[in-house]
Amino acid sequence: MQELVNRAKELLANGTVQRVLGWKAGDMAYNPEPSYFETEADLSDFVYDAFCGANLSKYMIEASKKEGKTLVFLKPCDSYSFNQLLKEHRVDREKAYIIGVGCKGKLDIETIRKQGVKGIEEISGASMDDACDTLKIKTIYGDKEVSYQSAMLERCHVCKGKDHVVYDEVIGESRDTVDGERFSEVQRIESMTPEEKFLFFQKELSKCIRCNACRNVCPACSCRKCVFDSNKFDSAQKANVDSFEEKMFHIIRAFHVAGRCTDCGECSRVCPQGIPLHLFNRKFIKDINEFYGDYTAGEDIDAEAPLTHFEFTDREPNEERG
Amino acid sequence: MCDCNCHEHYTEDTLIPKIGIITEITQQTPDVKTFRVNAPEGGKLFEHLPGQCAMVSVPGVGEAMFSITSSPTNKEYQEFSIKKCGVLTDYLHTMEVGEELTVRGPYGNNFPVETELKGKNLLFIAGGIGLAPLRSVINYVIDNRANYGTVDILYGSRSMDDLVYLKEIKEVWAKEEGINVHLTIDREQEGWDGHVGFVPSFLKELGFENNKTALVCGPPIMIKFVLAALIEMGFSKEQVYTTLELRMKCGVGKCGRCNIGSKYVCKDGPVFRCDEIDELPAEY
Amino acid sequence: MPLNENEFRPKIVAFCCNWCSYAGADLAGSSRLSYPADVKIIKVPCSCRVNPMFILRAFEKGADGVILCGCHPGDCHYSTGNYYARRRMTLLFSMLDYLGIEKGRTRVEWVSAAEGVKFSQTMNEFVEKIRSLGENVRLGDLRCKN
Amino acid sequence: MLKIAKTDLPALFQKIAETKDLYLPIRVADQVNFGVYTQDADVSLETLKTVKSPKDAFFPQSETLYTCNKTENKISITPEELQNKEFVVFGIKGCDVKGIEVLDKVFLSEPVDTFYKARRDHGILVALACNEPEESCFCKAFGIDCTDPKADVATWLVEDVLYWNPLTEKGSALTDAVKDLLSDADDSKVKEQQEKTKAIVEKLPYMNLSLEGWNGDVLTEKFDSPLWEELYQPCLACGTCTFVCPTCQCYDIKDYNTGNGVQRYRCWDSCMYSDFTMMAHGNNRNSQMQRFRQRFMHKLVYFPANNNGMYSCVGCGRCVEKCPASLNIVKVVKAFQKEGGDK
Repeated sequence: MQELVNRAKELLANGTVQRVLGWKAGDMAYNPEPSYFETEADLSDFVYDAFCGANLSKYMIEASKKEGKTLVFLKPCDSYSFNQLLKEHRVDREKAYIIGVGCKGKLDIETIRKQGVKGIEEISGASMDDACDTLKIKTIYGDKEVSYQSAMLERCHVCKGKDHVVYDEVIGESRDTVDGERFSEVQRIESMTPEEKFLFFQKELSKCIRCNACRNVCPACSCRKCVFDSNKFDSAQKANVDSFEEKMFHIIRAFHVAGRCTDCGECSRVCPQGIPLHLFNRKFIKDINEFYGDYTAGEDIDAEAPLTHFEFTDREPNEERG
Repeated sequence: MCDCNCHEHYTEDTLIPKIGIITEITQQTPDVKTFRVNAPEGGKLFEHLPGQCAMVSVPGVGEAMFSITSSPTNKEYQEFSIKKCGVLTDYLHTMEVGEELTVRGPYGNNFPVETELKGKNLLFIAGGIGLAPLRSVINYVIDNRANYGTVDILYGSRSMDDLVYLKEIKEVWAKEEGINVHLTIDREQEGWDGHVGFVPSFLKELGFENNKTALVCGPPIMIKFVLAALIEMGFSKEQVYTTLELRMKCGVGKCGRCNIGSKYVCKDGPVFRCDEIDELPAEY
Repeated sequence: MPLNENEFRPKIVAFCCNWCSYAGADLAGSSRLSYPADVKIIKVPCSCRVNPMFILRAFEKGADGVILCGCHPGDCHYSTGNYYARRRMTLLFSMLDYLGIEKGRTRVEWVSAAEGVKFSQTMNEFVEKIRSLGENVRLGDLRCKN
Repeated sequence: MLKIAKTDLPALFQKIAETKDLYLPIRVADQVNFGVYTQDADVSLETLKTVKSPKDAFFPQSETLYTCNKTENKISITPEELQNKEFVVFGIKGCDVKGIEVLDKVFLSEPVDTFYKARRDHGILVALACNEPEESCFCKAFGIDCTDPKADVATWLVEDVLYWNPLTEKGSALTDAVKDLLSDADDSKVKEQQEKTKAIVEKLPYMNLSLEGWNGDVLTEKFDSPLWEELYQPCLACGTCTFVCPTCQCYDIKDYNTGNGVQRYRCWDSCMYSDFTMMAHGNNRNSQMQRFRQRFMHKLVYFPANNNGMYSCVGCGRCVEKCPASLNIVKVVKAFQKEGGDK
């Protein structure tokens, strides 16, 4: 981490960048927040550890409007989001100095709490330097140990890989965190009966409070004005009067990012109700791969996007679907 | 009043509107119409005070706060002057006499016609559709003429065609004793032999004495410059009243939308004395 | 086919492109080919004008089945619109399956201006299919149900 | 003091549910929120904080106010029926009870919101004391004692027994209705647990958060602080904090056209949303900084100014846990504290 700070200080000092976009240490072990740093002194609060899950690509949309270059730290998966935004001309490559940072899997405080940990005072084993297999957690109710792997965000179990797709330089080491199959949960749902599928999603979506956190955190949701905020249509229904509204919202949101979603997993990370929102996006990704050939959004800035492209021989919508 | 079977469990909540019927529509300017509204069985929907507002709504289209432009002294109906500028107002402009809408209110405070303003010389300054809330006061003053001193009305608009209530201004107000009307438009126009120029500069040209109480309403930028001009002319902020406009939904100080500082414009306003506005954070 | 009063009469929304399928529907009408009155046609400039929200809104407001008709691939008035529509609908329908909405409630059919017979057949088949599926309960808004 | 064995709680719930709607913390798809009791509901009284506060028992996320029907040119209005059946909210925590007090200030002040009032009149609060508060809690900063909640009935879950103490008339009536299931108890175990919990409270990092300098009189000073420009930066403008908050009360009124009548409903809204103050001709809070500032100024300055110093925050810590960007009211208060200290 110190290496990152040192490099940031250098780049600020020599005028390469005007500001640094990174994470600021919170007042707890697990709540760093995305933050801008403009001076060397500011950087004393800089942190990069296993709780820095936030994808900073989205903030680069705003940063691209600011004067001068912004140094941004991107994890391997974040770099896909940045690339996708670049493809859509929503961020300015010239305004960004990208330092790719290593990633050893990001932790999810909710997952830790689910394992019965409460009253957290200190967590050790989450810094980038000591790649621990076990997190030692000091709590008011006694000391606990949780395996690092079991505390990771869902997305890290099915990581796309630890290579950055866009960067100016890379600092820090990564480690392989994959221990699951990316589409296994989608396949499990696909194999259910329609009744089971319906019940599963009904239950999950009944928790939705329409807080829009999933939308607002999503790097692919970069519209200046969202269709769900428009008063001109019937679509600005903030209410969850009826379960239909949530279904509508999540289907349409997933559809709007289909072919553009890099599966960064931020939607699932931020959902206050723990709805596995990635299951919508991943279904589209899986279908696109199966129907139109493998495609990874954000990987190649020049590739044809699946929904703005077609083949004469594409399958028909009515075909029996697997 | 409404068609519902209002029995014990049903509610007379302030959020539940009354039904109003449009009994007359006057085209004031190309984009402003005045709607006269009565209760379906005739008569007024409710009593109000000058400066108060009401929520007018077309079910399925929208609901918005409008100032009541008719004077409380009018015992027959209420009027709303509405400028076409959004989804609801666009729809209202397509409506015809005999159609129904819903109204709830009155909401907010009023110009202190029976207290602070009594016995004072009054100076009304309005721009564009901003005359609508003041018209209520002007007609109230005319109907209680003895209670007030001199009255000056300074009114300006973009063009001759954008002056609202022109007929009433010329045929009623201008003919009242002790009322001086000063009109202005922003740019030269054929057929206009009156003053040309913005309201604040016209105000300075006219150079009123500061023995008056000013009631100002219009676009924010006009209010800002009028206020500056008045101060320059020796008025104190306690002598100036204005009305604020913000997005409102409930009208009763609960929905949080029009909250500025510790005030709710829909409940504590819309009429504020300018020294009160100074105490609010600059978010209006 | 005579219907008794209690029989379920599905509500069908058919989005038809202006250039082919709507003309096809016209032809079906002028050729006196019948299709059920339960089919409500909404004319769209091109099949690719139909965005997923249209389909979902139709279900929300009480449709039991939604069908999209456009020009045959290769014949789009705007050259390629229906190709894009094809991809979109393929993905959307697959997503609806995934959510447990019965297959067959949604359909895409390419109907040219000359295919009055196909139009009428398609609609008859589709209405029959929806009738067998019954009322749409999974994708409607309860507020619209009474 | 009365008591009931924990194993008999299902019978108690069943008994209450016979005549009243019963809301209590229920686990659905791995998240605990207040929901209506049914026999197969997965009740979780051990959960310290439900994701959403129980405020929607009184101020639902959305509720229809009335329905308009139009035939030819005639409009008719059918108001929604008011709550007329008693219901019980079981397991509400001390902070959330205080949250409802805050809502009362808004909805029961003139003009009274009759929809809310009807629910308040018919709702019976059975509070459950906290045993294991967490690091995100700071109710003590608002003078709340989480071990001694003030509601219609206060209860304590100690070991395998639920202790039950009615505090109001409503509470006594409910107690009478279920008295067959309750037996007399002494309060020594409760006292013991309270002491234990209080000791924990003292150790929690946020509990002694100082709100010094936050009151209704510091409007301009706080409003004009340059700190807001810094603090708001990570804010994503979502509504998570407002929707999980027990005291946020902003709402929107909207129409829904059902095809056979227009339902006018109100639903929670968030001052964090960009369209919250949007009007046909502009927006008076144009930047996210202004919207962010509004939320905290309202909770810590505007609300106290109108309500004898009562804050519109109860320290439940939900925003601390749920904010996607790890922002929260504690960070705001601390930032101002630090600023003040540096000067």
